[in-house]
Amino acid sequence: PAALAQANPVPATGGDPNILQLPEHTTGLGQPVVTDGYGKPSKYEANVQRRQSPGLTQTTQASVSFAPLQSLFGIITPSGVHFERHHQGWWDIDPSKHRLMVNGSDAKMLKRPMVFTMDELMRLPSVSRFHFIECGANTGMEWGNVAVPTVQYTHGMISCSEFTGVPLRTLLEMCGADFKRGRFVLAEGGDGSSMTRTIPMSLIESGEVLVAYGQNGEMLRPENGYPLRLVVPGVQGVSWVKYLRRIELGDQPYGTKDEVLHYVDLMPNGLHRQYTSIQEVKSVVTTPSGGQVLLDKGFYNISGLAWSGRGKITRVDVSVDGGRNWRQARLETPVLSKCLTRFNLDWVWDGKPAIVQSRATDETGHVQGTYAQLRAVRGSRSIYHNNAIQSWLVGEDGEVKNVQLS
Amino acid sequence: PAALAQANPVPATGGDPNILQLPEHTTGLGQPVVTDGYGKPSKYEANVQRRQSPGLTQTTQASVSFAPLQSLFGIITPSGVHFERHHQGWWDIDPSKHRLMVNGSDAKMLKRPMVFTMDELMRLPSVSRFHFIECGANTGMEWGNVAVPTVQYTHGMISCSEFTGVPLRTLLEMCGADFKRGRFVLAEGGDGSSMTRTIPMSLIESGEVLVAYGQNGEMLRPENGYPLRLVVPGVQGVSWVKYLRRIELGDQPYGTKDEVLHYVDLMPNGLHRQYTSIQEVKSVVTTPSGGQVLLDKGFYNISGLAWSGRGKITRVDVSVDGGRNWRQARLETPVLSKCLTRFNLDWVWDGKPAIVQSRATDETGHVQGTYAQLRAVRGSRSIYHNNAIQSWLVGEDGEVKNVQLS
Amino acid sequence: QGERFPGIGRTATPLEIKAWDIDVRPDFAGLPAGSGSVAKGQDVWEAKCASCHGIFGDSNEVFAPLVGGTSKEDIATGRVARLTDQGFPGRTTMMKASQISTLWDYINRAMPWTQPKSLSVEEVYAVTAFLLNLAGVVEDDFVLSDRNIAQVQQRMPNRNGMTTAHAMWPGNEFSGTSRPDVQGSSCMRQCPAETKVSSYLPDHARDAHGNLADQNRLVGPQRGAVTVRQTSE
Amino acid sequence: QGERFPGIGRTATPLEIKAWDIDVRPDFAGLPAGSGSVAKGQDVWEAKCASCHGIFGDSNEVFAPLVGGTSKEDIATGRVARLTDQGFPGRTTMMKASQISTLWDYINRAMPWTQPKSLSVEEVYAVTAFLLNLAGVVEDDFVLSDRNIAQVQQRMPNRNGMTTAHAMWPGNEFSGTSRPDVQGSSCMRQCPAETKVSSYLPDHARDAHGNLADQNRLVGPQRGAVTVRQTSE
Ligand code: HEC
Ligand code: HEC
Ligand SMILES: [Ca+2]
Ligand SMILES: [Ca+2]
Ligand SMILES: [Ca+2]
Ligand SMILES: [Ca+2]
Ligand SMILES: [Ca+2]
Ligand SMILES: [Ca+2]
Ligand SMILES: [Co+2]
Ligand SMILES: [Co+2]
Repeated sequence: PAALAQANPVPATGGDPNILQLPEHTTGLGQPVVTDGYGKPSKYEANVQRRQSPGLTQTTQASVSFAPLQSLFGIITPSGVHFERHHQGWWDIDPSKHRLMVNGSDAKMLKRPMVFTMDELMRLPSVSRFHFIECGANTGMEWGNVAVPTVQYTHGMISCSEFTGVPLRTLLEMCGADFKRGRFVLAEGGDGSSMTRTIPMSLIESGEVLVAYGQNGEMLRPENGYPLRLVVPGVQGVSWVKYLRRIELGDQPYGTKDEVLHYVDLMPNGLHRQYTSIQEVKSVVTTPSGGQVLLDKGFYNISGLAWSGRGKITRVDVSVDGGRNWRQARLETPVLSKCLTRFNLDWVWDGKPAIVQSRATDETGHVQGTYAQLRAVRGSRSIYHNNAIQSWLVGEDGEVKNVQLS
Repeated sequence: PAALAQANPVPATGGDPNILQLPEHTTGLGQPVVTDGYGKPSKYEANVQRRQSPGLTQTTQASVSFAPLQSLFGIITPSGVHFERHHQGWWDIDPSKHRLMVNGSDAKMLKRPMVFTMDELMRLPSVSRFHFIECGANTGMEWGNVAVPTVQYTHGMISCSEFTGVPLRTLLEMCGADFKRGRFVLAEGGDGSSMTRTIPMSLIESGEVLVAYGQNGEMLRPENGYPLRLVVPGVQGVSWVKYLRRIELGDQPYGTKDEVLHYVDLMPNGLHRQYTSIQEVKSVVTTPSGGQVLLDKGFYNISGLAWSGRGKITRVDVSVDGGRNWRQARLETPVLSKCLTRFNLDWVWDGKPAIVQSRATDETGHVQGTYAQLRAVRGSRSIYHNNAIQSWLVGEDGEVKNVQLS
Repeated sequence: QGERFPGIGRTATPLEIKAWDIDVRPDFAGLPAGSGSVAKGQDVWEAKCASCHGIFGDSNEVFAPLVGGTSKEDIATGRVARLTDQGFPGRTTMMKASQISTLWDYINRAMPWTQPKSLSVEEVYAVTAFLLNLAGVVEDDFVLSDRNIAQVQQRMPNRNGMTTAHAMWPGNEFSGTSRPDVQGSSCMRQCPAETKVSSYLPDHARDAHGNLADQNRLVGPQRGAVTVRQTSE
Repeated sequence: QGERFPGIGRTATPLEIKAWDIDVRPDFAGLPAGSGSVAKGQDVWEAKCASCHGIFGDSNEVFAPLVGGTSKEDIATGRVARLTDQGFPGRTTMMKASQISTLWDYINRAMPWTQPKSLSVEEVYAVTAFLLNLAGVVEDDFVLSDRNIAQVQQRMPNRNGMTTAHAMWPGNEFSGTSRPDVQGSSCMRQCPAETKVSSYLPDHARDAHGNLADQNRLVGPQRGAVTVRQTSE
């Protein structure tokens, strides 16, 4: 298709009919308050949905849906389109019956194993923090080559919310935990798989790991672990155990299914990296992005998201010539640790082919690499932790395509 | 009612049946992904709704619904329960037909009056920022005496979102505005009332006023002005014109209905203050708050919200003895300008009557006053801009009541 | 300017500006030429307004009364005396209106409620004149027009009843100050405080907002109070 | 501790911990005493597992195959040779499993898929033994038990096939470093860059994800591309 002509020329009538003929909403009485006690988006926004990638998984209960990053603004992901990753299906659990147990791997690990109701957890000192959650397999389909058309499918296993909950450290302290011996924590979910992961004690001790019930001002959504999930900032989503029912403090790692059979990164020498947890520095341009068609030549605001599991984003550069030349983008505030950061940059599209890329740097000085740099170390069979620079090719016809370069 | 007994004692069977009898969600297969392309809260959260205050308004189209602050966490208001204030009803406007006009009050005010489509506005450089919006009439029913039972009705005409849009300054610059002569800006909506307000030029020049289309990551909700509204940080909600259709730059204030007949503050001397725009420093405890019943004696996390239309919150103090003694609360990060700030403080309730209050201070040094201090200057017929310290009486039975002191 | 953002926006045409630029300012910029009589206004009122606002503009049915509460004296002083009466309960539109332009502009853009922008220029002049006549501001045979509206402004009962001398406008365009009028205390210990409960909801109003138990989450540090008498089942 | 947060939480009872503390670690902490034979395991498998995973654990129907791709040699070395074959497409569970405890724990907590936690301890031992038998790790007459499981671990084909020497675990519990293994470039001008497009979606896959026009907002800087052939109307 040719670039869509979206100019807004003056009709021969001397004006735009959308102005000259007063629209009905300006000449009538509108809808009353509280048509919905809990409202929803405009009917014109129906295209903004989370979606499955056809053929990606064999069952829909051990599967993924992707957030529509191409249509989102700022850093908050609306909870309605938060990406999903279930391992044995999702549940809407009665919170009055939900319990959290904290125990030790042996009798001496804790002075006192404990049981908490939701009522009790919600009475404890809480914190509220903005963090991204990214599945370790985000962008995983693209390790070898281009596999999917849009940023929804390439990068949509990420979302960002304000979480509210109790630092896990507080609960372990209440139980009289032995933080010297107990260097590994097991988190266990209440779903069918009773999902388990070994959680890094360093993050628990720093107070960052939360036993969370709140997400974007309301309770967690059922798809995201209602009524209780672990928040493990900077760490891949699989560790943010949903429907959290149990915490165990231990002196050994747990070797769970999702740290021995999955979420292991296959290196060229045939070794699997286990316990790869941190989501490293990464970014992606969401406007323009794959599967879109630019309306016209002229001015555009290149916009995208950057994040790092190691802390704050300090800088994002953008290239429109496939990485030969870069310009520094504006970062929207606030720039928070282990949180999405929105970046923006002016661009005048001259109608010629362009390759748009972004490249993030975090506060540890870690710079996002290219596919070539990543594959040189990790090969292309790793599945997880693909944080390569993404390339979008803008064609002369305005159509934007997902490409990889060499 | 007596304080509800919510202890979690061990039954004679040796354990909680919710633990001993494995719950069904841990012994079965759950729901698949994308049961909803746009998800919704748990069915157990149905009580968390926005609500009208019975008898407050004579029509439902010029009316208000209140956000359920008693049930919210952190600082983000879920868009589904964002408070509503319509002056002639709400609309779901087709964004492809929506236009924004920028013109001058006379031919020389702008070099070039302009018309923009949504496509064009969304191509311009955008910013994303977190701000509260508070109706000037929030807490207005309580100027004279206690009138409503819960924090939803006392303080629920406030919400807080991440907004994305174009600085209005950019548009005025594009039109070649005369910023010397043009010291007043009219914003006009596209609803039946074609809502108008005079907007402070100082905030426009600072780049703070936005022509916004994004709210919490998605487009504005229809009830909140889809597809375009003005964001005027720190200023009362009525100025955040919804369904924004026109901006006029002028050399005189506009004396619109909602700055001459309403949103005027009646002083004891019979004078109406006009153009009272800033929402001054204010805070409220949301947990515990009116109409609630504490479960039990023991530990509680007192939690609430603080904000100021003049900038950042620097401090919040909490009293549990009606203002005799105060303790400084923890502020959750980020603390942003003209944005809600969540505060928290430990409290052990001994089962005796207590009067819980909060008192905020902003970065200009402005400290929230008492009803006595406020009424001494402004009387009690002002309706608007009631930022008095709120008192909640916790009874021996655990029930929390809205009270005023003398 | 166009060079900074090529392709974005275009010049508004005169017809377009005419269609949307309808605001009327206190200095009457924007007021279209024309006129309308009180008599004609009464016709318009009875046909298109009275059903909601009452024949005499004093109905409280769908909105607060438009007229009432002003006096001849007020017209002379430009201050509505009743506004100083701390015990007076309600305020009519006419008691507050400092500007006649505000009435003209608002009726023109927003009324009638279900058919805004349907009135002709003459009808707006006329019905505005009628409302002013109800309030005793103009005579029965008055014809309001763009030529005499400035004089009528000088008879508005509350034309002097407003002030912009406050700290709540950001910027220096008005006569305000930057110092807030009310400042709280920062006392932390043994502060002078009023701790007597002097206002609370009476018991009979306990259920005026429905059952609060249904307005709180089912779990958490607390429940909503049951405020509606349980019926036996 | 209780004094800091009076009223919050209580001691978990032994029965409660027994009901929920089901994890089995690589050092076999948590493994209940018991045993199960390959023969019994085959019965369990055919009754409760084969419908999804296939009679020989090699079905790709509902999930990747559980067994296949390992050899006698691998059992000796503890490294699955095929994992170094860059061209080998899939990976079975047995090719990856470095720990036998992982299999036991996961089957016990999560399988069968629609009835997790319904297996007896004996059934879990047995069906684990059966899977290991399919993979040639144990003999047909083997009885797996808590007493011999540590020896079987020493025969797991990929027991040496893992590493924790990387920078992606926060903390020093494992053998990792703090220096990331891949570092990008900060070059800004005339950088050495690969700008040849070498991978993109082939045209025939254009509609594999549906019509992208329906997956983008109706307004904004762009539209979604129409990727589904229009049918004539
Ligand atoms: C169907 C009901 C209805 C009709 C008919 C109607 N109005 Fe109104 N009017 C209202 C309501 C409701 C409001 C309050 C709107 C608001 O709160 O923003 C209002 C407000 C007003 C106000 C502003 C009062 C104030 O203090 O804000 C004026 C003036 C007014 N109407 C004049 C008229 C005139 C003149 C007509 C006829 C040409 C008319 N109305 C017809 C319902 C009506
Ligand atoms: C109704 C279908 C079904 C049945 C019956 C079933 N499984 Fe599964 N099994 C699955 C699915 C689907 C997965 C993948 C789960 C996931 O992705 O988290 C799986 C995963 C597994 C795994 C982990 C494989 C890996 O690499 O992660 C093992 C081991 C397993 N099953 C063994 C069994 C055993 C033993 C039984 C019978 C006692 C059984 N399964 C019955 C569907 C089934
Ligand atoms: Ca254009
Ligand atoms: Ca254990
Ligand atoms: Ca308790
Ligand atoms: Ca004008
Ligand atoms: Ca007539
Ligand atoms: Ca059999
Ligand atoms: Co995942
Ligand atoms: Co308002």
